[in-house]
Amino acid sequence: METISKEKFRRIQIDYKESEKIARPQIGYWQDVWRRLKSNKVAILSLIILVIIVFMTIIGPYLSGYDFKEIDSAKINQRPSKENWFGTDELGRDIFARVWKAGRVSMVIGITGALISAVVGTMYGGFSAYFGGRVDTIMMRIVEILISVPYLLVVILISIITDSRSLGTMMISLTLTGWCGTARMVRGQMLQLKSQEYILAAEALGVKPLKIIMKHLIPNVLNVLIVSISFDIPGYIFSETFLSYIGLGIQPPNTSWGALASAAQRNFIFYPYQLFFPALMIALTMLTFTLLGDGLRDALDPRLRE
Amino acid sequence: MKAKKYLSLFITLILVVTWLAGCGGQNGQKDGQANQEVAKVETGIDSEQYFNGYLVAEPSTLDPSKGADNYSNTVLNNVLEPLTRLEEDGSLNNVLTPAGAESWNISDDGTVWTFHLRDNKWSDGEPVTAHDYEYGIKRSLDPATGSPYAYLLMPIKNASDVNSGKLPVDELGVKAIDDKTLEIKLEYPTPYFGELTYQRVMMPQRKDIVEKYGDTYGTEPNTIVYNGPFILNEWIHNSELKFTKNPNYWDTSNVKLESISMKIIAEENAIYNSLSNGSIDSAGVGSPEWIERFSAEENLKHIETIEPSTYYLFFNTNDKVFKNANIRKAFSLAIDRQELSNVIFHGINAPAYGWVPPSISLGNDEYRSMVKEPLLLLAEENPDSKKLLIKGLEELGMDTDPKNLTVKISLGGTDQWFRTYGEYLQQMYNRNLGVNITIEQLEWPIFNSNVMKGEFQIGYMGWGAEYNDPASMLSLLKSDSNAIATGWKNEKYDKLIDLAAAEMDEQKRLEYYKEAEHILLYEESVVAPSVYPKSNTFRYKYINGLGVTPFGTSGWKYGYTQGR
Amino acid sequence: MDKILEVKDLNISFHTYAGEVKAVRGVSFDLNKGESLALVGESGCGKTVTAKSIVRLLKEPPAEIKEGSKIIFNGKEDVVKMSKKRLRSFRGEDVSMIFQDPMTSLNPTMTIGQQIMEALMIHKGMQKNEAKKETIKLLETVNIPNAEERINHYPHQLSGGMRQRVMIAMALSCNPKILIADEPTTALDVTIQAQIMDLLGELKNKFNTAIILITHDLGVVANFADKIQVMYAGEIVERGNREEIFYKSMHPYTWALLNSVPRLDTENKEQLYALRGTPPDLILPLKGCAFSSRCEYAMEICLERKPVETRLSNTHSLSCWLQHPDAPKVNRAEVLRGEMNE
Amino acid sequence: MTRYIIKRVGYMLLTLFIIITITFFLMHSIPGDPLAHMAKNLPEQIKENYYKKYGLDQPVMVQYVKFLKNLITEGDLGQSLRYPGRSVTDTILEHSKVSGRLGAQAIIIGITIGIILGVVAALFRNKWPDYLIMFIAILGVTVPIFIIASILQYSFSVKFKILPTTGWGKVKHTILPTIALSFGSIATYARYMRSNVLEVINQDYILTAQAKGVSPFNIVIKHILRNAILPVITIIGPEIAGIFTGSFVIERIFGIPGLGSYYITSINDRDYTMIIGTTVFYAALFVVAQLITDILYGIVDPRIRVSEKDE
Amino acid sequence: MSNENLIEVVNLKKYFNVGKNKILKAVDDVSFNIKKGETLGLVGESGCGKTTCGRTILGLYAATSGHVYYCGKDVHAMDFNEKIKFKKNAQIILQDPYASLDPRMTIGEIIGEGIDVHFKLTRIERQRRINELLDTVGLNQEHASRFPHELSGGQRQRVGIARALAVEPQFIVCDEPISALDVSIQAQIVNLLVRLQKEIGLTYLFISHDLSMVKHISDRVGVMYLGSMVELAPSFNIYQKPLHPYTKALISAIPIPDPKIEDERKRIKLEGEVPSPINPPEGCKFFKRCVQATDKCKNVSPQLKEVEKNHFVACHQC
Repeated sequence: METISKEKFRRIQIDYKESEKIARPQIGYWQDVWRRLKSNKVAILSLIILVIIVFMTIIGPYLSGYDFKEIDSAKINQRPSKENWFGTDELGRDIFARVWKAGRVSMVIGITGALISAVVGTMYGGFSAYFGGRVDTIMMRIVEILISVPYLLVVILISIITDSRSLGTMMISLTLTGWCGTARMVRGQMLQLKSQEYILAAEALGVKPLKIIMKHLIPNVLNVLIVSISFDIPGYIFSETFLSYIGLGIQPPNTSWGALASAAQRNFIFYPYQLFFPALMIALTMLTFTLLGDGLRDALDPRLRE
Repeated sequence: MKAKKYLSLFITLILVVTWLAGCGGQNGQKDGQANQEVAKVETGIDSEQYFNGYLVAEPSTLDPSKGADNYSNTVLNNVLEPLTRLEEDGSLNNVLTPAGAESWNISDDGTVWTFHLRDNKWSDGEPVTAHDYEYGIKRSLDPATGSPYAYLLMPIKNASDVNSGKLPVDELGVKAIDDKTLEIKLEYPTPYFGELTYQRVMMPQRKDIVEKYGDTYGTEPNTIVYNGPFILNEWIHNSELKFTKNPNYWDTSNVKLESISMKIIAEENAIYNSLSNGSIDSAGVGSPEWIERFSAEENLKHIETIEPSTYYLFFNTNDKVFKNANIRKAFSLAIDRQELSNVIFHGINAPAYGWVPPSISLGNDEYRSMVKEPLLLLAEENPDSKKLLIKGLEELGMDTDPKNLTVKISLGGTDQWFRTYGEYLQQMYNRNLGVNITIEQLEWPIFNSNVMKGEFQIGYMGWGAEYNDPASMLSLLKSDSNAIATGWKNEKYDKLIDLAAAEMDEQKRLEYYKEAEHILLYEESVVAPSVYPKSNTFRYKYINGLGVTPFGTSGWKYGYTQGR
Repeated sequence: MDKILEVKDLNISFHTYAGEVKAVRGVSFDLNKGESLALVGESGCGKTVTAKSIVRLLKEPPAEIKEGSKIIFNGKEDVVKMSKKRLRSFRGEDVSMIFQDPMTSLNPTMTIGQQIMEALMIHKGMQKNEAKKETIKLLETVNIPNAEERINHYPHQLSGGMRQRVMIAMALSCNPKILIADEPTTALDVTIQAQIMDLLGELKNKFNTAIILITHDLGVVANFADKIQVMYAGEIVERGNREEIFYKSMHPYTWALLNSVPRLDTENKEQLYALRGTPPDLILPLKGCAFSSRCEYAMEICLERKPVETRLSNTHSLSCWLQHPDAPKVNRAEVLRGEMNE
Repeated sequence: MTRYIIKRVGYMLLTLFIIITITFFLMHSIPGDPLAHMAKNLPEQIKENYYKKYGLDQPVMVQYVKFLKNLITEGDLGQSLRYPGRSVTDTILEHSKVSGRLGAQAIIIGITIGIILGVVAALFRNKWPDYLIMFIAILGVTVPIFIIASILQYSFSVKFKILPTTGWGKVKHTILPTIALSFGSIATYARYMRSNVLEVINQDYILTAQAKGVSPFNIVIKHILRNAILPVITIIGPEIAGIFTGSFVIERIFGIPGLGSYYITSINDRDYTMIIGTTVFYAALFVVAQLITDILYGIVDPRIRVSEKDE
Repeated sequence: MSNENLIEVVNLKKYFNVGKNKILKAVDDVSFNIKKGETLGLVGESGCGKTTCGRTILGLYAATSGHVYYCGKDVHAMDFNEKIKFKKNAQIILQDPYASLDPRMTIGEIIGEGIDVHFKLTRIERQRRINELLDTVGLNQEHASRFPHELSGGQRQRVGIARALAVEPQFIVCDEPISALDVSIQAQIVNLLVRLQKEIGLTYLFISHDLSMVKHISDRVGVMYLGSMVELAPSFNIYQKPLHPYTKALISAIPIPDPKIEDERKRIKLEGEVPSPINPPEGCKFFKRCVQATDKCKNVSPQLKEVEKNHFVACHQC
């Protein structure tokens, strides 16, 4: 054994609190989510593509120099060219301008639809879960009935009853039963949370119910909510596409990707590019939202935190 | 397919198209003429005779008294034998030809028609008698049947009272004198009554069968008996109907096709694809791209026919804006009909500057060849439609800046075609008049209901002529006709139409009609015709003997294939 | 005695976003046939990681068994270098493992019979009927009544204690030479805990199976383990046989473990000998003794240099600077009498 | 269990009753009637006779009571107005078979392929097979079904002429529509399965199985699959209902006599009886599917099965 | 410890309805009292109703019948304001240090929550109070901005204690506060609780399945079995002179970290396991596992009776 100075064997006073210190850098919840999301290349790529698409729906319609609704009988069904980057449609309109303009409607439908579902669903589901008992039973039975009504019937009836095909009515008919899924999910999640001990602790402290919902329950369903929103957005875009196909889409001159695609579907053998671009946008948006949603789910999953 | 779809929505579904084939020659003189044509080519036909066709939708029912759709009409024409048929002659004129009836007489006052039936048998072997025809007609008019088509039979004596239940059915002016003679008394002389004799509501029906099957009569192949050229063997609802030749049919020797299959295909691309790969033998085509493609196919023949119809915008003359004629004129003139025809109808349909479509004749000449289209004149005089609009707005004391005017156009269809059409109208009016247009795409029943209630500004429709006379189009706008709900009333116009109806001199009638159309379009612009539709049919060349005119009722009776 | 297992210089790291966590650092030990070894320490001290690495059940990555680590089985095979195929027969046949939570470690959708039979059919090549008979026998061995009926039950139909018995039966099904029990009683009530520990003891004698028992409670191993190793922060800080650890232990951490459980047999309402602070985060580079930040007897040297292992007997050794001749002496007896308070 | 089912059936009937009531009154409150498809404004007398024949002349409440009575006493949903003489009940039964077969085929294919893909993707998590499978799977749901169907039809029946364009009756008729319809299911199941497998893989009992020396293949087959498939059952119910309603597009494109086309056209035609009939059918289907799912889940999952028995 | 009763539990029953005709008798007619400054330990195996009992005493569960008096006031008959006040005075420390802290809140927010409910403090005062509490439980101020997942189990449990202390209660139900912790950490927490009791004069109801810990910390110990109190005695008596067969078995099962003693000890082996508390049998609930059981035990439910001074037991044989 080598010699060590005796000095070194003097007892020292240990500050136990030192050992309580947390060595790892402080990292907030959202910071951590972002960090994990960042490490997911697919999700980040999706996010970038999405940002580009959203950006293009804002500025795209002005880039080609054509108005999206300008008819030109001299330039009907032209292939993509220097003049018209994505070609022209059966009325000689510039598809490039139309695709981005349509994207606005689709995006607005997707995003507001998902947000409405999220808000209504959270409120409904949260209310139902928190109060439980008979209230819960009745509220959930209502949801069950709403879910059982064929979705198409609801959409068609609403569009007939409201006698309008504006963006607003469309949102109503799409979301009328669309929030039910979210409500069920939020309820399930909240029921789980409700039995968590920290809720019990808050109750024991005398925290008021509303505050418990706002401070404990909602923040803790936020992660599943974000994931559900990211899956709902493409869902609504897709629903709108289907409505456009059966002729219940958005009212002209407004157009959507679904409307463009179903218009082009009839002649896709002759003018594949007319179908290609809107279909590509639908697919790309759905794909990126889904992948981003997957990434978010992984990033938000507390079990994967390590 | 736009035009076709359009047609199917409006014309085919709507009306029984009664197509008066010229004048005179209605007493069976041309009997057998069509058959001669068949005889000529009879040698060398294919040993296997079958035909694959399609229907755009499921036939509603084969009960002749019920149902009101063109698809079941098509089927009924081929499985039941009406008193007469409308057959094509060599020059593609439609001729009223004896069918179930061998011949018929009309009383001098024109109110009694007596039909002499030929020997024919039902598919179950029973002879066809005049009682079957009598029963069919009476059943159609029986209020308990609730037949929507019964209105066609109103010229028959007591029909209205019977239908409203005021008189018993037995009081109807239809009577089987004996097994072979059917006498029909009319309320008043009706020159076009012959055209009713091949309608479904006058087809023969077997009382025992009807009573046996009750409500299910005609809903399945085995709940009805047949006496036409073909028998419906199999009916896979909403998918396919299969027919075979009826051996009991009186003219069975002239029927070549042994079997027929009618697929139900709603999707237009599916129809084109089916024609392309030969799974159907004939198809109506509306898409210019497909027309081009099929025209290049060597084994397809192209049949283009002019429809006796007009597509038009119509104004609500009770509307605060469209009560002004100048504004209506402006909105009519602002339509660039040539462009519309090119862009929306891809040059398939002709631009329409008149109300009466070509193919409608007065006497022996086409009306349109004699009367210049009024809108051409209006357009010449008013090169700038916007001025008319401003003038009109001034007259109404409204803001004269078109930019501040917003007008709603209602369309009675929600599909993609209407969408494109709406978008086009929107842009076109905006460009030509500077006004704002909102498009309201409504489901047909709602559109119909709104229009009838006068809740619209501009509507869009098509109308097929019911018979070959300008009156069939012009009488629609009479004050007492509710056919086109413009709310427009014009005494002078009404008077002209009435005068024309009573006038035997063709030249004078022409003048009346000309003036009426002038009032309608030039002076008042109540309606704004846009195009005259045409139809394009492609058929494999081995298909022969099928009628080509849209309204002939010979069906598949004379069809055969050669060189399939 | 035959060495059934030799662990040599085992180093295991986990790769996390924040960096490399050196969970096990230079652990070496031997296990003889039929011997029972207890690995004792706080959560996160690396005892479970060590155990799992012996069966190679760590997820690699994020885990990594470092170069130079050796786990020699039966004197010849290095588990670290085993082929996947050999590993499969090794698991179950040679070594088996039971886990802390018997609820989650049984497949909820298979009957317990199926789950035990599975191992028998894989390793012993038994036919179904044979395996079934054997299974019933095994269940009887672990004192499960109505074994014949029980084999058709699903895990959730059993109580916690029963489940753990099933796990033990499963682990013993192929007469493994080593059984690793990772906190087998932590999730159970005391009365059940006693039953399970008794059972393990019985079986050890009956089958001559070497057992590695992992626990954080020294009390549990008092009448069970032949050898005890105390782990702290990824290292073994003291090892010895039962008597040496309970009566002659010299490491302050071992003292803490021994003293933190109140004795039932004495009336005292004094303070327990409590460890303060928390174990170090193994992501950080460690200087000196890992325990120094919580050690009441810490000296300057403890903060600077890692203590070397001192052998007190053939079986007893520890790593602590207090063993250094220059270090102030600490009276063990006094400490354990509970006089060393806050 | 029996009591549970009886209770559920009770709820189910209540749900259906509410849906019938709402649909009935909503349908009658919107503009248009079954004669609206005749553009011609028919004479009053004709309309009256027609309404009388089909009982439409009576107050909606009376019609409603009559409808309910017929439904309850005879299971009779009335006579179609668009297809006179045809019983709505029979029509639904006849055509739902077609939709049902198509749906069943699509679901079976969707489940089979979806599950296989999902498992493979999960086992190769974050490696190229995972990315590839998920890309394909998601692509399946991202392209609208009418586009997929059109492309399939054009390629296989026009270009290569190996399959019929439209029609129904033989196996060959079902191939293209089944493929088109199953795209969505494949994607749904693949994604769902993937996340289930990932969850199961982390369970302790998989560790136990590994410790037992079970081969990776057997771990997947015996331990992972069953536990991962279990939750899939819960989405089959809604999926069945979804595929039934969603098949409308496919039915239209491939000329298939399913129920979907009746459903859509009946609304346009104001075929009241058919609308309510199909709505009730779809709602019942959904509710029954849900019930069966729950019962099935109870049967397949031993945890639920026994706790039910215990009760 | 004074002689004044802080808590009086009288014939408390808490039943849960778990499906048709099935009643889970979690707490079945339990009576006891806790004196001011006293620690009453409650032991029993999982499912014996000790946790439910604690929570019902705090009014977190509504009682099926019976009364809980806090300073003479019936907890279950309080109006809203009284209840809030009661909640300030009676707190709970929960078992699971992972589930009992909201993962989305920082430690500071968690501790501050109770302060916000019952005190009106300025931000600075509030912060100071939080720091004070952190210090009391041996944590750093730096921890206030951390999230629960960043803390170790022992640290989290101390946060749980700080949260309870934040409202300055008199009475704390410690609901298995150490069960989920390593033994070495358990001592840390127990010492902290003992210290706090000495410093602040708290009254505890200490619930645990670990008899040795309960005995260590408590003045008196109650043993529960299937919802009933089977024995209640001063803590040393419980070990020295356990009367109830169940208590005896329980004590014999506790491992003693001394090989010699362990080797010599004879365990009382209990047959079977704790039966389900759903629809429990008539008579003595321990009947089926008891070696001394008689017919009387089968039919008549034994009442808690005082066999010695302050030593209560519910057994026909004692």
